[in-house]
Amino acid sequence: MSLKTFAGGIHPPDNKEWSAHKAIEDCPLPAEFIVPLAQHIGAPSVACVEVGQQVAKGEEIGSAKGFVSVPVHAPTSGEVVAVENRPHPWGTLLPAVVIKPDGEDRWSTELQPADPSELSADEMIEKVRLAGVVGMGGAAFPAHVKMSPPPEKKINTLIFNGVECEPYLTADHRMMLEEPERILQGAALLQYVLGAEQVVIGIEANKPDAIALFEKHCAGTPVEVMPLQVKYPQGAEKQLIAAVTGKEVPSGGLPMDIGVAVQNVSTAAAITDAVLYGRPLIERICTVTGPAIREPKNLRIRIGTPLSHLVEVCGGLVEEPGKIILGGPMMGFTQLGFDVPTTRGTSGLLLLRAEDVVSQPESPCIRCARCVQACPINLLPTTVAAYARRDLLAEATEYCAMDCIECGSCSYVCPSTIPLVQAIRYGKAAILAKKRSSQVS
Amino acid sequence: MLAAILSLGCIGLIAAVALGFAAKKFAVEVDPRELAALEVLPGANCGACGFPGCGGYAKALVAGSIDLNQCPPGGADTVAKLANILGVEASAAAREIAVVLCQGDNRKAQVKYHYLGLEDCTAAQRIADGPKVCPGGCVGLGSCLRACPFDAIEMTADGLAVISREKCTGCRKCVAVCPRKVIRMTPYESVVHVLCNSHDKGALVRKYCQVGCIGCNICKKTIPDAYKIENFLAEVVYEQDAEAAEAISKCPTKCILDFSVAYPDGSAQLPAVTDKPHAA
Amino acid sequence: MAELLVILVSAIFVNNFVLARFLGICPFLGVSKKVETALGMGMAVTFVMTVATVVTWFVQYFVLIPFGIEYLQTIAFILVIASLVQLVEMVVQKVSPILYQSLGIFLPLITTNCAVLGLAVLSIQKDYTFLESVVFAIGAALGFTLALVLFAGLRERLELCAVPQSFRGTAIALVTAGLLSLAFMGFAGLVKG
Amino acid sequence: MSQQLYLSSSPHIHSGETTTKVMRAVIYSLLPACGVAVYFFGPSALSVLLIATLGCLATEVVCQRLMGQPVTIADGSAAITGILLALNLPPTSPWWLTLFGAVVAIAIGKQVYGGLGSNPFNPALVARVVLLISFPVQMTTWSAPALVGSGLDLVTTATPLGEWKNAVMLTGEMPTGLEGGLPSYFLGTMPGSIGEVSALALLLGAAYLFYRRILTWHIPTAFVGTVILLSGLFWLINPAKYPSPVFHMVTGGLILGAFFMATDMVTTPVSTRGMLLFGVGCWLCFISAGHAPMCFVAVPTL
Repeated sequence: MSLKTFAGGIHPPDNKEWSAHKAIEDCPLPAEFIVPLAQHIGAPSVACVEVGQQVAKGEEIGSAKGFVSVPVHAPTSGEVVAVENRPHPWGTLLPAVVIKPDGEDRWSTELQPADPSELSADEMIEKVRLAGVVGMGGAAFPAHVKMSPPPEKKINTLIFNGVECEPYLTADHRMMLEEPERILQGAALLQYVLGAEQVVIGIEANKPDAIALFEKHCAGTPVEVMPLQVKYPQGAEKQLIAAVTGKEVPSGGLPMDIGVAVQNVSTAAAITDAVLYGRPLIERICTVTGPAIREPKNLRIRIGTPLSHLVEVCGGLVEEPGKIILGGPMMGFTQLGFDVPTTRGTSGLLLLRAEDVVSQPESPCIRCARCVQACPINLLPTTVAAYARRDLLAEATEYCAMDCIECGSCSYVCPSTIPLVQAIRYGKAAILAKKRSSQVS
Repeated sequence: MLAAILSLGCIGLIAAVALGFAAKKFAVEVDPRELAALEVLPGANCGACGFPGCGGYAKALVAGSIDLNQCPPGGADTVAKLANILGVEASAAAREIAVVLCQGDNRKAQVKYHYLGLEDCTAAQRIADGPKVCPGGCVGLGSCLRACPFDAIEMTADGLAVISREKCTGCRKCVAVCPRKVIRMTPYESVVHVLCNSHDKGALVRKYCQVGCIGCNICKKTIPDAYKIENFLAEVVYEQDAEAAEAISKCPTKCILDFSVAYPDGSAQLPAVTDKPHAA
Repeated sequence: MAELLVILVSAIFVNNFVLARFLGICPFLGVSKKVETALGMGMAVTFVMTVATVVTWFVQYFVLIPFGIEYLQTIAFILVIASLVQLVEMVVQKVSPILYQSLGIFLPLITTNCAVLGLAVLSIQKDYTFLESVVFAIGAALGFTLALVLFAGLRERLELCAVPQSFRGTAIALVTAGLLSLAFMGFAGLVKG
Repeated sequence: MSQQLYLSSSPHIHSGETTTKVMRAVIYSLLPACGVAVYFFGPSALSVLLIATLGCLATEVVCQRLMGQPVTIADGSAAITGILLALNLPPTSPWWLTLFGAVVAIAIGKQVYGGLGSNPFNPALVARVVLLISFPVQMTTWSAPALVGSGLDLVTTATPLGEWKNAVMLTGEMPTGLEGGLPSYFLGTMPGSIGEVSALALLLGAAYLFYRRILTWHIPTAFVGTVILLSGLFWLINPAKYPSPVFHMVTGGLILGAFFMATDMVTTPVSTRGMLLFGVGCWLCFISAGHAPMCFVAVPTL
């Protein structure tokens, strides 16, 4: 049987055997939570608590600013000990609320369960927004924005992303195995809100247990389970759409332009919590893995748990890590240290040893065209990168630099180890900056 | 013979009449500045500017879509004349050159991580604010060097950009490209500079850099006119820096330097470039 | 018909004006930095070459030969071509500013270009009929355009290459032009004659 | 943290493929052809191979030293140029011709442009063209292969393609029996340049490159496809005058050209569309040049 997939892409070793068989464990509370106020794409939220204030679990501690923004909530009950700049996964110091847990883990009394049959679609979207639900695959785009497309854009197909194509990560996989009901309830809610006719859950063929389980659960429901060929970056929105529907999102367009919406399976679960129980997004599943950690695990963590605590829970380090990566190895961010907290988008903590770090010097491009074959969106990465590096922004734009999804496939295959994605990313930032400055003047 | 003269004369006459007629009949208003600019340009139509000929370049100049310095054959003279014609600020002002206000190379300034990837300061700056602890100092990946059209910038072995006083033409390309804004335009006559760009408090600066300004005020106390201190960072007041050099020996972190004596890389001042053939 | 085809193909490839006859090197090196401008230049040259050939053919057979003054050919041709191009330029500038934008700016550059003059002289030398002359002119111009665009493409790529300092610019352009010319010599076997 | 961490932009893992590995694979793929050539042409072919390869390596070292750049002969690209150049030469090439070709290939074809990755033309083909134009006699003196140790000297002869061309020019008819030699030509008794001798050996090497995913189907398919299509057309029209596509396939260095010369990574387009177009374009150069194509005019903008 030939499974569906998209054009281009790569096959990195998936390394999921480190943690795929480990059941989800609840991570104990750390001594201190650092909850960053910027955890999503869009305007960061603003602290609405003061130092010394007692907060309950789930209470709002940062309020949203603008439409593409969501509030931030206390991960447990305790005292606010500081509102200050702290190291953030993005690499800089950014405002965060620091909470010292009181150990009671007491829920806020304001959070009430609701009966979905009595809620309108708009009320559900509002609940999702208030709960601070964001895309949990990594991009952390506010979910309520995706749930409220403009009326002229009709969503026909709703796709749930159970692909988890990043090597090493198994968080979504474990969630699908252990909490299928939560995911499917969320799927039903989303289908109701968007009015989609077709609902598909895309799962890569390297998770046969999850596929079997969902096929069992979805029998007799409108939800279709679609096994997909194993290939990176199938979990990227546009690639998943191409794999499932065969349709291509136009350059510069959004999935809704072709009547498709995509949500991660963990996001669906978070939506269930938000709508049915009124619970905000304060915890998620996170894979702690890599050759430098003693005991790889899938943990249910609270948002704001410092990385040092995760390392401790997983039995400590085998040796000093060479690289600390939040997220997967293809698109994750390297960290300066373990004092950084987890955020809503943290799907994994990957610790590589110094010997695992790719440190080959760059050599000249030999135009072997591997990057072109690997590129899932059919760009000429070597050309775009070359233009970007020389600040030839007009040429880079002409070669569709702005369409790059930064999946890293090109850099992965490049025999000359040219930092192609980084160069394109640099070019994209420069193009945006130029556009902005020309709009101002 | 006569036939030759006559027939060639006739052809010439016809051509002349036709051209003359066309010149009247099909006259098109041309910006006088464009004609003047064309007049000044060398007229070699060499295409070095990227336009098909001097006419195209002149047109672009008047439209303001291109810099004045795109004509290598014309040289500095042409640029001056063009500036005159186009009413752009003539570079009659005092000569300014760019200076990297930092001495914190990889040995003197603390590095917080090993950077791997694109050799570019802006790209590195995007990863945890650059590999050095100091938020203001030279990133050291040579973006300015690559931006410099005059080969005036060198990177020292320890990763610090140093700009040659003689080769710098003051084009400001490096200033534009530096993500740290550590490159500053200074009067050519001023040779004494405070080579630090960190506004952090003294104690913090001491932690991450051996040669950073700690804002101790000693230089200002020594020569009050020549220095000013803002936000824990001393700066030379270039308008009145005649005696600035006297404070050099007093500076506890040795972050004031006299470029007429030595360069930040430790080399003696490079000899003036008179012995090298200069590309005119 | 086959005759004309041979003339056309040989003018484009075998006796390419730039790469085999080495005529019109000035615009070849000057206007080959970008493919777009190269194409514009190519179009301008195509136009001028065709028109110039037509006019000089008439001048040759209806003026120079009847009066027995063929020895004045060069002067007469230069005169005619130069004024013709000037005339066309003026007309185009007035009548169609858009066309002038894309084509006109190249015209002054080739008023007295050796490729244009060479073409006119060659087609007389070869005793071409009027139709043959025109085909020859079009072929030569297409060949010129082909060489120019190819070369511009190569130079665009060279922009992205780490060419050693001392070879940058004209030096490497000339080396490349030489190699391209060698490549075109390979076409010599394509058409006999 | 006792040791310093590495920070970088994503991705943080790599396929492990390196330029050197790619180049080495290309060298391996050329070995069968070299072996067969040495087997049939004897020591003269071996010496051409050695001189060309060593000449290229030496030139690369000298150039890079002169320009004050790090010497990178270990990446194998200069060796490939040398081997490809040798495969394009007649086995009887005098040593000075080969050496001159090697110097031209590396110095003018490659280093002047900034070394590996920057050259717009395939260096081996640059050298070939320069040699062909400078020394036409030496470059077109072909000899029939003779088994090593058979005691026979190499005999000067015409290539099958040349034979056909001459015959057609003289009589307008294809010489009879020309196609009879095809099976043995395929295996390795083709008179011609060192690399042309055995289509089979070349195909073996190409198969290895396909397996390593260094070669993609685009350029060879477009190139060979165009040749088959057009020669087939002529053959159908007049089989008496034009040889069958198989003849073209086996003789005349089409395999060498399509699989090894035209596919030189550095000088070919990177996009699929560009590659297909390039392959078709190669055909033009192929028919004009007669044998091993001079298709080194890259279509650069695609």
